[in-house]
Amino acid sequence: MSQVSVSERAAAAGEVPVTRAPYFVRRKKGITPRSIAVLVFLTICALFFCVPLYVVVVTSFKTMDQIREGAIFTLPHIWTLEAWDHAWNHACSGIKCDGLKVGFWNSVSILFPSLILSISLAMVTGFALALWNVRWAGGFLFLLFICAFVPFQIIMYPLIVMTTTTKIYGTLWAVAVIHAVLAMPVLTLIFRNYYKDIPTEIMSAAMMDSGSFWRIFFEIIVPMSGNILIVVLILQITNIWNDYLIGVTFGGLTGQPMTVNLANLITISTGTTNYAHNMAAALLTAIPPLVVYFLVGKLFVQGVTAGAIKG
Amino acid sequence: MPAVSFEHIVKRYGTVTVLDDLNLAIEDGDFLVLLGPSGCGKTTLLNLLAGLLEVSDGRIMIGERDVTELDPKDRGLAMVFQSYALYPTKTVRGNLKFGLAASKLPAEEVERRIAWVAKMLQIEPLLDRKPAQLSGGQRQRVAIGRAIIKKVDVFLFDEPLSNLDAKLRTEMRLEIKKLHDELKSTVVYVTHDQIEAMTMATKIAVMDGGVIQQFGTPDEVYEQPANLFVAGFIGAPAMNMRSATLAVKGSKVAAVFQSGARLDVSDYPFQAPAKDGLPVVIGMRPEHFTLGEAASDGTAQFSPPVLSAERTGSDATLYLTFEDEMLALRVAPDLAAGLRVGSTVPVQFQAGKANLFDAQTGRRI
Amino acid sequence: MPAVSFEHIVKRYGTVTVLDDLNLAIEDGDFLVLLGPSGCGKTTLLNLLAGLLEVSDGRIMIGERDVTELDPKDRGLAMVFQSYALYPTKTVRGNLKFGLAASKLPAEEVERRIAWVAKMLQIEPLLDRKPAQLSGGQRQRVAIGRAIIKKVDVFLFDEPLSNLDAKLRTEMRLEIKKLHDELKSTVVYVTHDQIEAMTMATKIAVMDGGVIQQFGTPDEVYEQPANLFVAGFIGAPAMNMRSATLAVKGSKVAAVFQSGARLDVSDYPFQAPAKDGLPVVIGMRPEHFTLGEAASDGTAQFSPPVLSAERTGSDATLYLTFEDEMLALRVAPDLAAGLRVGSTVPVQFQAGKANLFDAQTGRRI
Amino acid sequence: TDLIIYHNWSSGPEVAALNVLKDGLEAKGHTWTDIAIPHNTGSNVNLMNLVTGGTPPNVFLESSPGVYRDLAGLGLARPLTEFFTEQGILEQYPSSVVSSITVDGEIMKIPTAIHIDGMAYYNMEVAEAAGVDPAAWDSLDAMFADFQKIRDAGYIPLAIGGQQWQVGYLVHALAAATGGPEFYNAVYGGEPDPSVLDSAEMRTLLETLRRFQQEADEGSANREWNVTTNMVITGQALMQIHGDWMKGEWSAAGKTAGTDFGCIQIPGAKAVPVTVDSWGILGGQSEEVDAAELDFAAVVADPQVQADFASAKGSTPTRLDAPSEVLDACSVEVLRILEDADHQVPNPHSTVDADWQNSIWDVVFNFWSDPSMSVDDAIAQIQENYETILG
Amino acid sequence: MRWSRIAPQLALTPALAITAVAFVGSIGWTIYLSFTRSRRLPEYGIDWSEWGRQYDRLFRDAGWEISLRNLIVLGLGSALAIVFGFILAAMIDKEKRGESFFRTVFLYPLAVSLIVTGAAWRWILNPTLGAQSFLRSLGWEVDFNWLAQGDTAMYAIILASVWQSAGFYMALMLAGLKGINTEIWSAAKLDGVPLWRVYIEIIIPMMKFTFITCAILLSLGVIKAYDVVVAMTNGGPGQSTWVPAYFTINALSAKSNLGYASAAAVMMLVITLVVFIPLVALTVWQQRKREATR
Ligand SMILES: Nc1ncnc2c1ncn2[C@@H]1O[C@H](COP(=O)(O)OP(=O)(O)OP(=O)(O)O)[C@@H](O)[C@H]1O
Ligand SMILES: Nc1ncnc2c1ncn2[C@@H]1O[C@H](COP(=O)(O)OP(=O)(O)OP(=O)(O)O)[C@@H](O)[C@H]1O
Ligand SMILES: [Mg+2]
Ligand SMILES: [Mg+2]
Repeated sequence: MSQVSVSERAAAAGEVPVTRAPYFVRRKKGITPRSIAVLVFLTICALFFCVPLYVVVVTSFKTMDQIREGAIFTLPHIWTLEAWDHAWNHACSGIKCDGLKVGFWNSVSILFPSLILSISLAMVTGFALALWNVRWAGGFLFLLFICAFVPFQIIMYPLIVMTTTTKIYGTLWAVAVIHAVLAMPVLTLIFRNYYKDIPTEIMSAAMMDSGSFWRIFFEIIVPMSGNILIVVLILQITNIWNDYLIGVTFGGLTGQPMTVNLANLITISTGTTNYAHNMAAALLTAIPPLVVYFLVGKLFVQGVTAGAIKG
Repeated sequence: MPAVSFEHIVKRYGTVTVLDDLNLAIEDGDFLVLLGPSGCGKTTLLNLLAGLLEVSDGRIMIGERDVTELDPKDRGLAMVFQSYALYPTKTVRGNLKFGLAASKLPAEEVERRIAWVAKMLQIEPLLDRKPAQLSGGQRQRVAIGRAIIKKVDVFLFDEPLSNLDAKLRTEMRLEIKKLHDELKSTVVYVTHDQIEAMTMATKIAVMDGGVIQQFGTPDEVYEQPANLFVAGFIGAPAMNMRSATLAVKGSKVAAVFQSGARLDVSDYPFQAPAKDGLPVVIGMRPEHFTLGEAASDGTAQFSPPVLSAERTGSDATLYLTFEDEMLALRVAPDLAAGLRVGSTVPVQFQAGKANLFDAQTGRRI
Repeated sequence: MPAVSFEHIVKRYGTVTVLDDLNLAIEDGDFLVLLGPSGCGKTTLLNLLAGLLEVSDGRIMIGERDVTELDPKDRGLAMVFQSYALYPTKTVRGNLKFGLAASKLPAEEVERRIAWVAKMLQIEPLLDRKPAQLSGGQRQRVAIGRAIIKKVDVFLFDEPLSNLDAKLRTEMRLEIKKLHDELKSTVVYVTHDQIEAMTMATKIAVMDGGVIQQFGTPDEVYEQPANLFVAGFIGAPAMNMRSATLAVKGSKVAAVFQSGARLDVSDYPFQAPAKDGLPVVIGMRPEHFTLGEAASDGTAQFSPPVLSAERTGSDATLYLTFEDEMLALRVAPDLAAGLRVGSTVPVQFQAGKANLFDAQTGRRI
Repeated sequence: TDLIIYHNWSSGPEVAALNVLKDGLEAKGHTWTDIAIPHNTGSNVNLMNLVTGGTPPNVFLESSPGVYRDLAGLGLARPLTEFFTEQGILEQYPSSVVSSITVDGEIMKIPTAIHIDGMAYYNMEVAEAAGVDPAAWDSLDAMFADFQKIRDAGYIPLAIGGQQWQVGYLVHALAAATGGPEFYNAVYGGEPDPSVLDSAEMRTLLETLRRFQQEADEGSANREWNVTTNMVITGQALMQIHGDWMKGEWSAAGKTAGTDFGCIQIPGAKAVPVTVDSWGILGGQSEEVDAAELDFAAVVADPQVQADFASAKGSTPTRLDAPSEVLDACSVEVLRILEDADHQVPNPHSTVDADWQNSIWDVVFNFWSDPSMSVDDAIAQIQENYETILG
Repeated sequence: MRWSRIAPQLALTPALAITAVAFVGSIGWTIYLSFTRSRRLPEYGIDWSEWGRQYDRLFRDAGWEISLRNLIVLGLGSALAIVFGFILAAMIDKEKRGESFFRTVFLYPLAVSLIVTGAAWRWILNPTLGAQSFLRSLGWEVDFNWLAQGDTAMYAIILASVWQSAGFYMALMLAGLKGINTEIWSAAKLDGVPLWRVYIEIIIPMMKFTFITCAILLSLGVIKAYDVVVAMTNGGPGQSTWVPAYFTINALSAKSNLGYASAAAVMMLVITLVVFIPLVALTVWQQRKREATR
């Protein structure tokens, strides 16, 4: 290809006008074979990651008749929203057939208090541990570290008894509070690690300017926690929303989150299983965290990259 | 404008003692520069004064007040930090305002002060920007503003210019000096940059290893370094040091180098009578040499070979080999240009400008 | 020791053109310093030469070879990075060895070279340490070692000293120069520090905004800056710049300042005949002033008021107010000491050392 | 009065049956508040949490005697002996029902429905097509002998699901069928007898189980019970051997007992285990609540409700005097079987220690899932479990 | 007096109280219970002649042994998630094209509860409905019936957990990779070192810290793994996919044996400590080293 033709073509195509022909003819380097191999591999992996979601989505739009044919990867012959409607409005849990929407609102009302509780508690604690001089901070930190690793099972029964004696067992509050308690050590460590990286000079300046714990916290530290808040928010939202064990253990009468409803629905051991209903229900349960991910997932990676999570 | 004094200060981190029985007192309106190499304890000392660290022992007085046990905000001082330490999420105005957080002033007074500071530091157009939108020099100004807005009498600066480029550093240096003149406040200023120390201080405390090596005016420190450390630390290119022995003959005192070369140091203001045979170290500043032959009195004469020459723009440094070691000379650039490596040049030293140190103790004699 | 030449280099990042039609050729054994402010494209140019970036257009020659399309490892050059880029998980020996990874040398030869490099750079005792266990200067040495072990003819340095403290910087500067003398290799060296540039280079290319502003020897660049940018960029304290208009009267040429003061510049080596009424900028280096009255020819005389004086140890900078702006002068420290702020001093300028620039184009005239 | 009803029923037929009770309760002027707990989530722990948490339900579907003992320990038990004797209902219950609602000599539960845990339900169409008559089998051997014929005809002879509880139920049904009441009670009674754990009966039981496992089709692993049932309903398989609650599925699919499907007890069974779905009520309540709770008991025990409930859920009424016109062919068969008091044993859930019962499930499910596990291994494990749990 | 000393301590009291009561106290309580014969409700008497009976039983329980073995298998298998995460991160990092797309795709499983996707996975692994029959219909004779056999069911669980967590490790690895000085890459390129050698000899050792962090998080996840087992196999076939967390909940609910469940929980804690104390010590040591060289 001659120099002239390059510029002619560019001009003809109405691209940014090339004022001058290239000085040297250069072999146009396309995409290298290695890039292609990598992209192919990544695409295959992406497909693998998408398979379950694909199956769930596709199935939720199918009719039972088609599902019985067995081919799980085919697209629906007839797209129907019946399953979604059923799952949301009519699915039964016991003799109440109000659908998942009940559990959905339960989940929402669990989510917000426990988010607020767990994050505010962890922020304050992390702040105090990271940036203030507390003699026993080291010991406490170590204790928190151990607690972060404690399997839930070992404290489950005592927690049940504690919530029952405080009369919150079986309410949304119990679930919310237990979430907050269980998340406290890990979140505190995350916040503490993050705050540790705030330049000590800023803290020194604030100490000289104000010296008030809460003023510094609210005016200086909280506004600086953007990155980490996003990361923690995403982690906590997905954790709390997807939790099953705590919901089923502490939710009791009225405090059952959506996942428990879902489990009721899909693990019933009698009756014909309506897979479309199940999958629609599963999707409905998964939508909120998925939305959060797709909206702010980028920030999540950014936050992690900014050092939000480390040993 | 109170005096500040440190009395028997001890500071330990765990088992490491960083400062041990340090005493230092400065007067009203002094501009004290704490100068020393990295890790010598400058920041530690400053933070003790600010109350950001607690002393392990000792007492800190500001004016008549014992502030050792007070919270930082109650000590009546303001501080400017190396990395500015501006609150990144607040605007310039917010930063200034927060500087007054502890003082509970009425809103108008706060506004008045902001206006005053902004005017004085010429940052009025920046008041609504965030620190990230400022240049280095502007940030530095805001940081200073946040300190002076408190109208306290003691200002602390911890290497406030080290993040700036050379040009800005020169400008800000002048400005801080001007401010000090205007506000007539007491300043404690930490740096490891000797140019800063020399140009700004009214008093310099040279520190090393947690110990104050010399405390005096800039000229004293430059011209009469109290010991080898100070002598070597201050001046660029560094002072040339050579071992020698004193040879006293009546009122004549000469320093005999290892090679046998002699330098007449009779004019040197010995603090105690010179002892014959005392091993000494002679310090010679690069700018006290002159090239060329001249038989005038009181100047020593050598002809060492040229090692290399460095032209640095406005002047040049010539490196010669003398007594097997490198000798640095400040010369005019045009003089340096003519010299070839390996050739020898005649060099004179103004013996009156020599510095003599006891080789054992390192102290000035 | 081949020559290196850049021919019509264009480099775009996306739609941003960083270098546009840049040409530069240096000769065997040259020590080229690329000097310029941050972001001017120095690193880009170096990376293009190293092959770490691809040119958008143009050709790069090393000796007789067109290397534009070659892989970095095949270009026969070695590079020292600003942050050293030592492999932190390998010992010094491993780092050196890794530098030879591509060359597939027999093991003894590798050992021989390691020994040679270690000896030359005096890092023998460090061979089994990890980079983390080394001091800054030692790391720098290892980084250089990893480059020279390849025995290539072209070395690239990207701000290799900017992470070191002043003292070490001076030492390493000398060492790199010595190495260059010994190895007789071609060096391309990037820095934004003019002292480095002035002291090390045989050729300096001053860059700004992706364009080479001046290419010449250090002396040329310092003494005959090609334009206002170069003039302002090189020298500390910076060259004093003042606007003026030329007044030509026969063979006499004078520059008339805005205040009416005149400077006789008849001796100035005009590149083209001076035009009457041409607006110019006059650049005066701080060291070309002298204090005191003297009616000798060719010197201009002013008596501006003193703004402030800064003693920096070996010399002093005097700041005067002249033409409403600050004028910096280099003076001897003892002279500066006697001056009071606000008093006026008589000042002379050696008109022969003036630099004249066309005020419109910024070019030297 | 508001009653909180705790249960773990959620399938269509179960819910329909609950609605029968609900209607009855509401007819007496009470309201029904529902708490449904999913299966497989350790529902009785949850119940005790509610109780200790101070928010106990008034009525709970619970068979395990341990729960009633714990409630008694908390002073929250509500014995019903008096209530039942006054009303003279006890005589109307088959003996296995009475024994299963009795805890430590007191009647604690209200029985609602009977199921036989081991019945074979077969698809009559398939039987015809394959040319076999399940009703004619008089022993398991006779049954297995026909399997090849069924396969040849293109059907799976026996649909079996692969979940722990399905295998567990099959085991105790087989224990009763092959071992007889004495053996059964020695294993699943209130006081298990270790000597039978390594007996000929036990060996027969395990060998039979192995036989069943080998007859299972490829997809049986993990297969849910309802899916398994549907294999029979849709005619892929001839029959399923499990609790007779599968009748609910048949009815839901619109099939009729006796014409579309047939039901028999396990061929040659020496006894059948009977599940009695029963409710407990909470003691220590105010008089008003107590009265409402007893109203609930009365509703459940009402013969007409019993009949309606049974037809909805696919179970058999607990009362022998329930109106028989609503009974289908299978219920009739069940009642026929239950006429013989010596031919029935209670479901382990209502008699035996949960830990022990669960440990048997673990072992037999392992035995089922691992074809290389020998009968001796299984027996050794059961014995060991006995030592650690009850020894 | 110095208010700055008191304020933070006050702010720490809630956290301290929670730690003391909900964690330390509860652990103590559970340990105590593990020595009793508590069944459905706690009994506080300890029979000192056989205080260790729950542990005795635990160590003889075949189910517990299986659980422990599975824990190791799951740990090793899930480690694939780290490897996989690293490979993905390395590829995404090198090949900038599509970075945000791939990142999102690999990360989304983290957002979805396994209770939800377990259903899909079970279905995909179902021999008659799922991938096996699909692939066979394409003419590939594959055996993909992992859930049916005890010896392969763990693979299915590993598959699901790798699927779920690989994206998370990828994100961490990506952060680690971005932290590597670009000059290191340039240096390696100039030195002409093959890419795989750069990764193995330089990059991976440099990311030690990230790997340790991942290992800690991973082992934490493995020890706590419960949802994935419930969703995929509910412990079956047989007890072949039991893990300690499942064992504990099973002992509490199905066996209604609080004392036994407590003993199992205590053993879980012991395992956690045994796994973590070295890992944590390693991290702390690394951190110290790193800070020392700064
Ligand atoms: N928190 C700490 N724990 C232990 N040692 C410390 C701590 N802070 C400082 N040090 C040590 O105390 C000594 C003095 O530190 P300081 O920060 O005062 O030095 P500096 O003179 O300000 O140095 P620089 O010029 O580098 O800022 C150093 O040796 C340092 O290692
Ligand atoms: N990858 C990139 N994409 C877009 N722009 C870039 C990229 N790399 C560099 N640039 C731009 O190219 C210009 C030249 O960059 P370069 O790194 O060469 O500067 P430099 O002279 O080395 O500066 P410094 O002294 O700060 O290292 C800068 O304006 C920079 O913003
Ligand atoms: Mg410091
Ligand atoms: Mg650069």
